[in-house]
Amino acid sequence: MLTMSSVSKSFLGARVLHGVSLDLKQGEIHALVGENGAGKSTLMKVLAGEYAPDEGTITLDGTARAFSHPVQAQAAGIALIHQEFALLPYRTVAENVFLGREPVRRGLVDRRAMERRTAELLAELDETGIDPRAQVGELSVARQQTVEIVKALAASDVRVLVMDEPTAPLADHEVGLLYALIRRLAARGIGILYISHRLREVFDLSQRITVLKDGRKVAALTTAETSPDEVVRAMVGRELHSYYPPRAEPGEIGEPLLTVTDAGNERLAGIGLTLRAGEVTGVAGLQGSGRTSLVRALFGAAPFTHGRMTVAGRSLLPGSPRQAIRGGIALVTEDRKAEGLALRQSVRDNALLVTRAVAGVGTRGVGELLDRVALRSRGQDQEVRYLSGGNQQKVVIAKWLAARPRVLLFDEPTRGVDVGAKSAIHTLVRELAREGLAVLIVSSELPELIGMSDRILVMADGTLVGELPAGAAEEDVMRLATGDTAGPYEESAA
Amino acid sequence: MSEATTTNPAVRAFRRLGTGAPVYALLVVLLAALALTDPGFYEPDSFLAFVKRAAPLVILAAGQYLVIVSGGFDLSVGAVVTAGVVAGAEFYGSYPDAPWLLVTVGLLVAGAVVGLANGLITTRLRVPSFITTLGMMLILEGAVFYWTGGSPKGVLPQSFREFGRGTAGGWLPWAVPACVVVGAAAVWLMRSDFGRTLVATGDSERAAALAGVRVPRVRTLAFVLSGAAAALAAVLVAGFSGVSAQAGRGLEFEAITAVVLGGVLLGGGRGSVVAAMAGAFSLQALFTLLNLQGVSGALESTVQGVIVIAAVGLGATGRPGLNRLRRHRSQPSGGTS
Amino acid sequence: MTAVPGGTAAPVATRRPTVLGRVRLGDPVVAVWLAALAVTLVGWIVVTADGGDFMTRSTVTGILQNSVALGLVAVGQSVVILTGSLDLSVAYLVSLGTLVAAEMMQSGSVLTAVLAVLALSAAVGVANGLIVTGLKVNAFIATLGMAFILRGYIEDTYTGPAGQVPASFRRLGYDRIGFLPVSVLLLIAVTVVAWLITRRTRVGHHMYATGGDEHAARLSGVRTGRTVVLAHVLCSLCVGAAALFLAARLGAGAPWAGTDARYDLESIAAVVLGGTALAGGRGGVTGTLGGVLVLSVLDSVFNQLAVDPFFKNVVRGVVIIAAVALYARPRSDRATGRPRRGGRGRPGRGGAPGTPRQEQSA
Amino acid sequence: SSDVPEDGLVGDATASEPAQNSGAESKFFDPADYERQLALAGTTPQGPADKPWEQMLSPEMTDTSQYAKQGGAKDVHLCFSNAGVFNPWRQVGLKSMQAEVELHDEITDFTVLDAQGKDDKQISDIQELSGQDCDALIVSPNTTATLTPAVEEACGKVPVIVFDRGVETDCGVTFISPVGGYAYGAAAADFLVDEVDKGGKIVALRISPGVDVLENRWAAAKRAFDEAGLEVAEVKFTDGDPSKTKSIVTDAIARHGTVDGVWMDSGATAVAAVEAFEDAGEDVPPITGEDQQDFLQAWKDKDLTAVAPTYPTFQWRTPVIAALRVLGGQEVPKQWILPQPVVTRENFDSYYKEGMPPLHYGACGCEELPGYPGDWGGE
Ligand SMILES: Nc1ncnc2c1ncn2[C@@H]1O[C@H](COP(=O)(O)OP(=O)(O)OP(=O)(O)O)[C@@H](O)[C@H]1O
Ligand SMILES: Nc1ncnc2c1ncn2[C@@H]1O[C@H](COP(=O)(O)OP(=O)(O)OP(=O)(O)O)[C@@H](O)[C@H]1O
Ligand SMILES: [Mg+2]
Ligand SMILES: [Mg+2]
Repeated sequence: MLTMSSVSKSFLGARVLHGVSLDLKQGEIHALVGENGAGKSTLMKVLAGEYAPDEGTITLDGTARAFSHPVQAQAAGIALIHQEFALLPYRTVAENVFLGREPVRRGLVDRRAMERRTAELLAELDETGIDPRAQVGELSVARQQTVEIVKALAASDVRVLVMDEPTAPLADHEVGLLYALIRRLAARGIGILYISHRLREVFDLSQRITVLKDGRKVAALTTAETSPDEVVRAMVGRELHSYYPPRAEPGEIGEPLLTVTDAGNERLAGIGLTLRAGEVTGVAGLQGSGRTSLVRALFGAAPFTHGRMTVAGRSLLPGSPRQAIRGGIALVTEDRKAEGLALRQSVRDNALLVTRAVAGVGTRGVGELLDRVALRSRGQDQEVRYLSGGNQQKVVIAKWLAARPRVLLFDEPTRGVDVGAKSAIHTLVRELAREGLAVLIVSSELPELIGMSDRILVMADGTLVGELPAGAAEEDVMRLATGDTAGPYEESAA
Repeated sequence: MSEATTTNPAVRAFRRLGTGAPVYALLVVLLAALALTDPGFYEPDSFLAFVKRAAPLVILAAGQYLVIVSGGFDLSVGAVVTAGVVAGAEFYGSYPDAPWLLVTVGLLVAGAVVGLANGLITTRLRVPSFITTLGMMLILEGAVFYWTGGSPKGVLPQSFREFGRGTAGGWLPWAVPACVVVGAAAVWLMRSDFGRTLVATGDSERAAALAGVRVPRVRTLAFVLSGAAAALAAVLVAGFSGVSAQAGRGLEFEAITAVVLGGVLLGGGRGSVVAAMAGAFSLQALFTLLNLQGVSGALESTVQGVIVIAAVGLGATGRPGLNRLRRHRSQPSGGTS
Repeated sequence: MTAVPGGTAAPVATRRPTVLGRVRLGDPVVAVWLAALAVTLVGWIVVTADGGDFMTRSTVTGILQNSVALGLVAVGQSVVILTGSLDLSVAYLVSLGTLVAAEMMQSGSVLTAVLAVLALSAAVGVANGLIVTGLKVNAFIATLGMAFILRGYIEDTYTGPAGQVPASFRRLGYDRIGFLPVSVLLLIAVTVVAWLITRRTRVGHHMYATGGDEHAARLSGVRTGRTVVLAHVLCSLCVGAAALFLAARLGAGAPWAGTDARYDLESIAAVVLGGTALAGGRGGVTGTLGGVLVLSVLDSVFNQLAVDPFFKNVVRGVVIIAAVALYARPRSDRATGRPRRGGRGRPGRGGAPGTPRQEQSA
Repeated sequence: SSDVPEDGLVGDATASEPAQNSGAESKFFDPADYERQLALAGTTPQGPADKPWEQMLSPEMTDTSQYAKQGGAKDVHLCFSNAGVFNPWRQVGLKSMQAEVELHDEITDFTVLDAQGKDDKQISDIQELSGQDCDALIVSPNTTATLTPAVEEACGKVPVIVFDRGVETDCGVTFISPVGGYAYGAAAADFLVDEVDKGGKIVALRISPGVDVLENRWAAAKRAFDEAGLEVAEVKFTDGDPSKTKSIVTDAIARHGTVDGVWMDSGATAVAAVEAFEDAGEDVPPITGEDQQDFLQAWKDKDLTAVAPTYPTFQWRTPVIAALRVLGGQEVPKQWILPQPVVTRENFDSYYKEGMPPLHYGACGCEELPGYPGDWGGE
């Protein structure tokens, strides 16, 4: 149905795509994988008319197409759901869905029709819980994503739906819901191009896999006939054997560095936990269970209102990030671009931000730190917005290492990070623990959480509901997180 | 892997020039045009006189830069200048023998207090600084004229005016070293930890706050410094030309224009203070040139408007890379989050 | 979709907001109209206590009459501001508009004069819009530059009040129906049109979208450039209407009509008083009208109390800051925690090309 | 209903305000008016010599009995629509007016509405005041042409007294003003013509284009310079900004080597011009200014060769006096032309008053008023 052949694209002389070809069948789910910066998003933007290709052709249903604006691609039935949301938080669902093609009656926008049609589309997808008149900003992230999909479907008779990392902001159970939605769409004959860094999803969903590396197509595989290892090998160009570094030996776990007793705030209750030197503690939970609230409370960003906490032997219930930092706590936030980095500033300025902001904390030897996190950049003066996601995350980690913390909190540390960088981050986290830091990881990717943690705490409804030992089964975690019943998370990876 | 540590000094120097490059070109062109128009322009006296005239605007631009780069606006600086001049005269009306240093320092402190109010209202009450400082402009103008009943009662003595009017050693106008000192201080400040955190705050307030930056304090301090800079400009203006009830009229717009000419991003997070001050010099050079060229008196402002738009427009479109990024603001690569 | 325990999946939005249900006290539009009411009541009490008579017909007429010019400009200003831009050239355009109107009316017909003023305004709007979108000059600088250009032209061409407006047209400035000046009907008509355009037409939706998130709007197929240009044209047309009204009221063109009244900054003040976000994307013309009313009621009260004109400015400054501080308050508790919207949200992004993305996180 | 004044012919007096721009020069040079003003400046005023604000030049009295208040001018409610107090001249004037009101016990109420420079607001103010129970309305119009309709409307309701800038209607009881812009400009220019040799270079500093009074001043001066063969080396607009003035004069000195005389259309920036010469190390050439205290002070301290025509602030007293006369049924001139003194070396001491603030105006006629000098900021 769709064929892209020999597509090339350069930015300012830098070649990003080298003659990439791709084809998609009706009703097929086709996965596109590759490292950060491999060119996946760029290829899709070419397809969706956002970029004009330097070379190459796009053929849809046998006719050659050249799009110079996204609207033309949409009209032809190609819809792209961006890696980043393109929704207006202060407008209603219906207004967002019909943005750019509002139905008009007698010169005026027909709100009724718009809302009715949106409700119909939502109903078709079984998403009846969303009010077309609700403000998008007040919806949960998962629902916002549904709105994005509905928006794409409303655009036209969609033939091809491109989804660029749709699961990145979702928690596991929501991923299941998205799966169902995607399958329904495919069953209707829509061809789906699916980009993800989570191989498990790729194997769950897709029929075929195309692997990009450095702007080249390096493999075209049939899912049923390949294995994750083969895909990874194609992506990184080498063998990545063990996904996770070895866990801590019992002897490596030392003193408690952070203890919390009976703490809480408006979103958390009865929190009690201990983080020990040398240990990686994982926190599992469903979306909205309070994991982010927990780490933000520990870090003083949304402080505990009551309770006791000691850090490295001293009593400290941080009321602001500054106090937490002085106490030796660091937080790698889940929203790296908005909360972790000053994007227009250089690598160096970002790495030194904490040290400069909080007098008396940390080191100024940036070079070693950047080597330590294995940053790949064009130099310390490069603005971080030009770095790939994985490298941006490394800068964030370097920033905290510069502050010489005792306790490191990670909220979704590998979200949107490719396999190569991911395993580098995993190795680094383990090394840091080994050097005597206490580490806490929040992750919505259960395999990662289980693979990394020496111990897993499970949260539900703003409180800790249980603790599981290293290597616990995913089912056990989900059971605790959802309160006994087996979670809606379908099909664990084989 | 260790590419990160290799940094070419030449590349670095060029980058530093980076965002400001168009303004330096503009300044060179204007200065060359001045030389052609008035061959005597580069005689020491005449050039120093030019710098002296530019000094208040340069100092205002340096202060304004601090506020803009941290993500705000300061529309109150013109009113601070007017209020400073009038209040100084009013004060001398009551205490004709007050030592000049005391009055100068008093004005600087008062300017800083105005900045403090701007900063606290903006950061604590979360009023956009455009509105805060617009309101402050009304308040200051209203209050100072209300207080003085429309015109100040005193005369500014020579001792006070010496700073803006007189020369050191008979040839160097005091305003020139003042300007140099402010410039050097601003450069030093921007290279200091404070300066870096200030820019980072303008870039991403949330990221800065989570990195332990006391965002309200940092931003407030930028307003305080801008207020003090405006007060210093007031002292220079008062010295240069004496009491006037409209000493600072329009200076806020001139200062902002200068900063934008210098390639500083309105909204914060990018731009150099040196370029901002170069923007002020360019603007003053433009005024001088228009005056010398004798463009039909009234059309002067038309020419000025066209040149400013053109300079900023060319600066923006002349850098394709930046421009595209500004339009798309998309992150070229990288993950989601 | 079935509800998933523990998640956010519980149906949140089944409520169908009724008309009344949508009226929230925290909504700036409602707040500013309530504030206008409150200022009127307080003013009434204070003036009465002072021995004056506030609610007379002539005072009411005066308040309404004094709202017209600023109201027209501010309605236009709201349109550009909510598109994420800004217009600092309005004051000079008002001046030039009165001059062109009065001169053309003296030498030609009223109709050609009206058309000429509107054409001139549209041209200035197009120029502003193109400089902002095409040359990518920040709106602040672009329109400030335009202000300078207009100023030079006015000063070069005119040497004082010029032209003459025939009595027939001056009725626009003076006629009343009972206590209601007809010019208020003009203001209401312009506001209704602006409201319809911004709220009920496609391009209006695109204005909100462009102001809210230009990038997102562009990706959705909105021609953001055109939208911004159109917003500037609309703004300038409103300014043209203000100029026509002033010409009718003044009977002649006045080179200082716009600048002396500081319509540039006053209109922005009225817009933010009315609850429109300076960053764009939120607010609207109805709130602006409330903001204008607050300002002119205040003026009238000060008049009655014979408050020193300098002191008036102090109060105005305080009122503007205080009002915006009040609007900012309900949002501040959200800002302390993490933002709830846009899980994949990128760092705050300004609106149209020219917009300063200042104090996003506030 | 309509508030449009009946005849509605606003710009009828287009003789003095041609709408077409055939060049500022000719537009603002009305030979008849010019001759008339120069002649007036030479005549001796009627009235008490020590009270110039009560004097009048070539008055043509009109009968005002129709406005007379029953029982004479008692319990008078006087109203004043002020254009604004946006410059020191108006501030000094308003104080003088208020003090004048205090002199008269028969005025029980004095309502002032300030239009803050907005024509639109002043129209409303006038409407509002004429709707109140004012016995007489004083108007100081913001702009000549634009306030005409409002004043005409008010004329139908109360006796209206206009002063300072005029309006293009004679419906008011009286219009009070000094001789005018031509006389001012000519007085200053004639001084330079006397002091500067033929061929000398004159720098003319003007506030801003487009203000009719100021244009008249310049038109008269230009004529005088042309006739006397003085070279006008520069004509520059200063915006009333001393900094800009100083820059302009400094540049002019640098460019022309010498400047032989400085003409100014108003005084606010005179001291800055003087200082520009000082700072450049040049002698201050013959210079014209205004009766503002700072200039008089500089004149005295530096022993300048100077002259200061005035646009006297004492004219603010006259409307109150006129109002009381009208309400008392006394005659007033239709056009009450006040003398327009020129400060010269000879009469300097009667205008320069020690201890007054820098932005005070010497010809305020306020020395005998209650509250002087404190209320005017003096000591
Ligand atoms: N607008 C642009 N200007 C310059 N370079 C760009 C631009 N967009 C992308 N690039 C570069 O092209 C390369 C491919 O980027 P792309 O976003 O397509 O990668 P990706 O495979 O989607 O990565 P990720 O998995 O991190 O999303 C990167 O090196 C990136 O820096
Ligand atoms: N700033 C806030 N204001 C209001 N409610 C909030 C805020 N932050 C979080 N919440 C709510 O508190 C609950 C806990 O949220 P939290 O983000 O801590 O959960 P989480 O498990 O970390 O979710 P995620 O998987 O998105 O990180 C959720 O219902 C969320 O909607
Ligand atoms: Mg991508
Ligand atoms: Mg979370």
